[in-house]
Amino acid sequence: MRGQASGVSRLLLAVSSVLAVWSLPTSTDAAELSPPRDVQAMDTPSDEGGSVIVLWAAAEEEDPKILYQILLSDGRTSAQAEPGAPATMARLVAEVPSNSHYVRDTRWPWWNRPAAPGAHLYEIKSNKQFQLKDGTPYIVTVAAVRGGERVESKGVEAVPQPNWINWSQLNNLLLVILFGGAVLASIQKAKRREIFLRRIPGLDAVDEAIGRATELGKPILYLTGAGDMSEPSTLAAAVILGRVAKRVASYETDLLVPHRDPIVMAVCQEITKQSYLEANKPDAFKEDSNFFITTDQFSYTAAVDGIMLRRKPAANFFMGSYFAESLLLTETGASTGAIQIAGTDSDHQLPFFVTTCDYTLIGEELYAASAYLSREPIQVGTLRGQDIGKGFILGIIAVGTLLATVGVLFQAEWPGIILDLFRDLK
Amino acid sequence: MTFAERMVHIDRRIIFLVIGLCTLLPLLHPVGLAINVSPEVRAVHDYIESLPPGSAFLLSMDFDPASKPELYPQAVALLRHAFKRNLRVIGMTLWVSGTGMADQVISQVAREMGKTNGVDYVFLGWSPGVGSLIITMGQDLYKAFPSDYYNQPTSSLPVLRDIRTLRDVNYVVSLAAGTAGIETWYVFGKDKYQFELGGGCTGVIAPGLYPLLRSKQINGLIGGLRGAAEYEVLIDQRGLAVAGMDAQSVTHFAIIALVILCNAFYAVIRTHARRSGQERVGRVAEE
Amino acid sequence: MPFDMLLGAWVATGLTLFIFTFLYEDNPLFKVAEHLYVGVSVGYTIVKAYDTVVVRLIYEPMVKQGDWWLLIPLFIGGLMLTRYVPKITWMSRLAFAFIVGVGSGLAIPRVVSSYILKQVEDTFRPLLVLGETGGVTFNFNLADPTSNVNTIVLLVGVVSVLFYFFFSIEHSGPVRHAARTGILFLMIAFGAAFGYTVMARMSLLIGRLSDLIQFAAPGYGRASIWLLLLTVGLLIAWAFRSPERPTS
Amino acid sequence: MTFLRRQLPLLITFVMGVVFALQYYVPHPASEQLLTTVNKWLQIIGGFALILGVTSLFHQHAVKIRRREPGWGYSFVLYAGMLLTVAIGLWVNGKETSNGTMTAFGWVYTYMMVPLQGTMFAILAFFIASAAYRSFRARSREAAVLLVAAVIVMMGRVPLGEHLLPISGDITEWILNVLNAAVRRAILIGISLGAVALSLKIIFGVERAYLGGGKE
Repeated sequence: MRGQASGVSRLLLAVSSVLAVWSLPTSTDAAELSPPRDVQAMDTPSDEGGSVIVLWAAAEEEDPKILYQILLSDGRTSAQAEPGAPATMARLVAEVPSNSHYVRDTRWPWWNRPAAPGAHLYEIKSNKQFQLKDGTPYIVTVAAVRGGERVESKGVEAVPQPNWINWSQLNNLLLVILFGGAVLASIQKAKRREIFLRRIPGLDAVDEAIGRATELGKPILYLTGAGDMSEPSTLAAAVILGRVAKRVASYETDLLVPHRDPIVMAVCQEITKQSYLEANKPDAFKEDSNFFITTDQFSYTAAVDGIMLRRKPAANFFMGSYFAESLLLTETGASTGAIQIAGTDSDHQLPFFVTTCDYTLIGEELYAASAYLSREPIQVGTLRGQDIGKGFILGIIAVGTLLATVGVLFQAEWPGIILDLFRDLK
Repeated sequence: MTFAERMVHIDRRIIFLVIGLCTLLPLLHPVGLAINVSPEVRAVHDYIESLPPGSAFLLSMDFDPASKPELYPQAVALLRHAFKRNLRVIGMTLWVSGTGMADQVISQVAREMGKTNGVDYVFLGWSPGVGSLIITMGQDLYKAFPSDYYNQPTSSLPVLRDIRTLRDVNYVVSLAAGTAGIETWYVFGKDKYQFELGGGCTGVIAPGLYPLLRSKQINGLIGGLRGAAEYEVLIDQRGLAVAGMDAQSVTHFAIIALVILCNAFYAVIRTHARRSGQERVGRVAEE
Repeated sequence: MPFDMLLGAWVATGLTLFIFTFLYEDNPLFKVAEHLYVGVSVGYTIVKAYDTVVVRLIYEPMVKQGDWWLLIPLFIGGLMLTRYVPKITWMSRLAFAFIVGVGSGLAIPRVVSSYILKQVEDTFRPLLVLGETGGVTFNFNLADPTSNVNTIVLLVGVVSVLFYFFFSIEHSGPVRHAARTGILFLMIAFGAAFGYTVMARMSLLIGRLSDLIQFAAPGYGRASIWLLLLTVGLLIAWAFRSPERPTS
Repeated sequence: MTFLRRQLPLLITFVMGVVFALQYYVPHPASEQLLTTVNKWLQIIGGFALILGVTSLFHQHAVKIRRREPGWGYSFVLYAGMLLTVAIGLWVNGKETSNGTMTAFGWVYTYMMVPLQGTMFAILAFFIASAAYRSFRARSREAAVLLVAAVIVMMGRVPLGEHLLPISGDITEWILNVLNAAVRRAILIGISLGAVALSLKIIFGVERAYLGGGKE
């Protein structure tokens, strides 16, 4: 019986874990190859369940000719196994070279590592062939194989569980808190004393554009982009619309705001109304200055191009996020001779705005614009907070590059302690 | 206004006309500028070349009208090659929205090459299921498609004689604009039913498919309009794609020429302005 | 050829040509195509919204599976419609608050992960590499994006462009130089992206023109040719009828 | 009443914001479930919002027709296009195909939506050329750099360019992979900080412009 079991395992077929455990003491004939030591299995930490990890110590000599096999069997049946009952088959999950799959190569950062970096780790996940059920115990066995020799460890039990916190993402949370703190502190500071803001040329032009439209008696066209209300660029566009609308109201110029998203339209109606109230021109407010066209990209573009050609606005504002329609809008606008001011965080469309508009707020400048226009401490303070964030990142990039270089120079692992803090961990 | 000033502020409709003509003329009369053939396109060509006449070639046109500019020329080139080699051609699609177009391309090329529907080729159309459809085809082709696009029972078609399952198909090429497409054919069909698989795709998704090529999961890859043009060069039938690449070359150079011209005129204006002491032009331009 | 395909070819060709007349000037043909396009696209959106939202997301789970939790989004959605009732318009704000709140919450950790940490992590590259023989070397290969020399170029680019985006410090002295370098980097990148996009845009035109060429075949009743003549004729007639003001 | 009007929206934003920010750090399937549910909810709410949009569109064009504004006749074209599409679409239950053949709704999509969309998109080919002509002028050092980069990349992309200037292909690759990557990275970092700051401010009720509030 025992002899048979080791014969089966030599053929690398699925083996009974129970029999495999029994067969251990007798496999002394494989004297040179020692079984994997300190085998531990546990639920994968910080995961959504359906997976377990197995850990074992590295052997003294690890050579790609030696392979490790990871075997898994359903734990329940082995625990209840009665003598003579057919043992469940252990399935071969993986066969890996012995100089691979170290803890240090895995996705876990140092603060969430399940074992020392030099140990071996293999993660067993559900896949198409078999499912690991949460709450069910499984038996994991690790075997070392060299040519025809094969030795197995004792089976160890693990129960996959979903976890409530992903500790690996702690760095993400910490950065959010740190950055949030910097922003809030800067806002407080801005309330106490004035903070310097550099000139943003595009914004000086906003007044000029509105003034020109008033002189010519032509309307102003303002687009809020393709995004919905949850995108920061749309929010920034809506905030800037508020400031623009306030000035437009005091000049009593016509404002046209065609929309692609009905919710953004509704929000912008509220904002515009408020701006007219603040400018003491509630009567001049027209509900239909914000209007909806369609959610479809190119029919919206065709309609807005039509508006540009027929109403001939003196100033076109393109704020928010944009896609391929950007150039269709700005080239048509340019052909009507309007002053064009764009602001977008869609980096892929920036080349077209920069080349065809009179002024372009590049990326973050869009968010800065509302601060610049209002000069409110909250907005200015936020900008200051963002600058602190950028300064921090610049510092990190310098330190990180230095540490990475030191790591190569001295073949050291300790720089990883800091580098891990800025890794995107899943 | 000097001549240079007038040229700088040229009516943009003239530029539109230039671009329109630079695209249209090469399309009508391809010049066939030299195109280097890449090994991944050659691989698909050589495999079809190596198949004995009468082998079964399945072309799955997994794209919709939006990707027509790139994949339609690929389909035409592949079909021409397959018909020329007298392969038995089986057409189908995994994208329901592309059914009409797929039918159109296969019947058009067949007419051009003098092939008969049902004898030399068949268009199976579309059937639901994607992955499970491929599995059903692997078990029984006649069950997956009891009748072809024109409602002829598949089991009695001469072209499908001895082709009961995907195992009897020698070469499958999927022209994909996304998923379902090349990966679907690989995952559900290739290894299980032992046919060779090739691919064609849009320029956008090509980079993502190179790993499949490197790991030999597909034996070749035709990427975008450029790939189609290379294939046309290989079968020596310069068509839409070569013409398209010509049009690309010509329009790119037309734009470059326009930019150079514009800068030349601009330089003339600037030297002129500087000579007459008007610094304004330059100053305004600094902004 | 089946009648629906033939008709389709004629309609598609006609609409294509009508839209292209926009390149000449705004004119009634373009206006017809534009308004039809907006109408059809809104209609299409309505039908799709009916199919996905009303049938698949509301009716089926609620009536067939008894998922009554869906009353909550129905209620929130309903709040949005209070905009039509002047006295309780404010209630629509609750709906906006919900949407914007969820959106902001979702954004924070995901933006930090994929746009800040991911980008910063990729910038941490050693300035030296281990040579094949074990010694430390500097890789000068420009063609390899991960070589040391390109790492330095990348660093200079990232740092200088970030300097350009400093708002609360004056751009003078060394900061000014850094920011100016940043602008140069920005301009090169924009120029390159512009040049790179030309090909994609030309492909679109090639696609449309190949369709027109295809529909000019006798099999389609030479749709493109007849419709082109018609379009040009109509444009000429329109230009003669309104010589003064092309657009009303 | 002021609580309902002023504080309740802020409270809702705060709770929703905090819950869905923390959701990211919870790997448990329940958290995934929460996310899918709220996504479905948002889709449903979006459906309601469409009513707002369509009403606005109807209203605009009704006003145009009533006031006999210039071009009011086109508003009828829009109505006709919309109503016919809706009627056809509902007739076939919103399916473009049934049993592998195209429905009338599919026909509208294939022969009207697709060519209209494709043609509008294709107009970009003309505009990209006119934009290049108009703005690629060596007015300043920055403009010159932009112009040169664009021309080199255009050369490097087409067979003729590679033929005439063989190195242009390699330079193109280098500019795109190194210089462009650096710039995009810096822009992304900047934008992301701005986006996170804005989201934080919204959650903590510091920024409330989206409620039409302005300063309060």
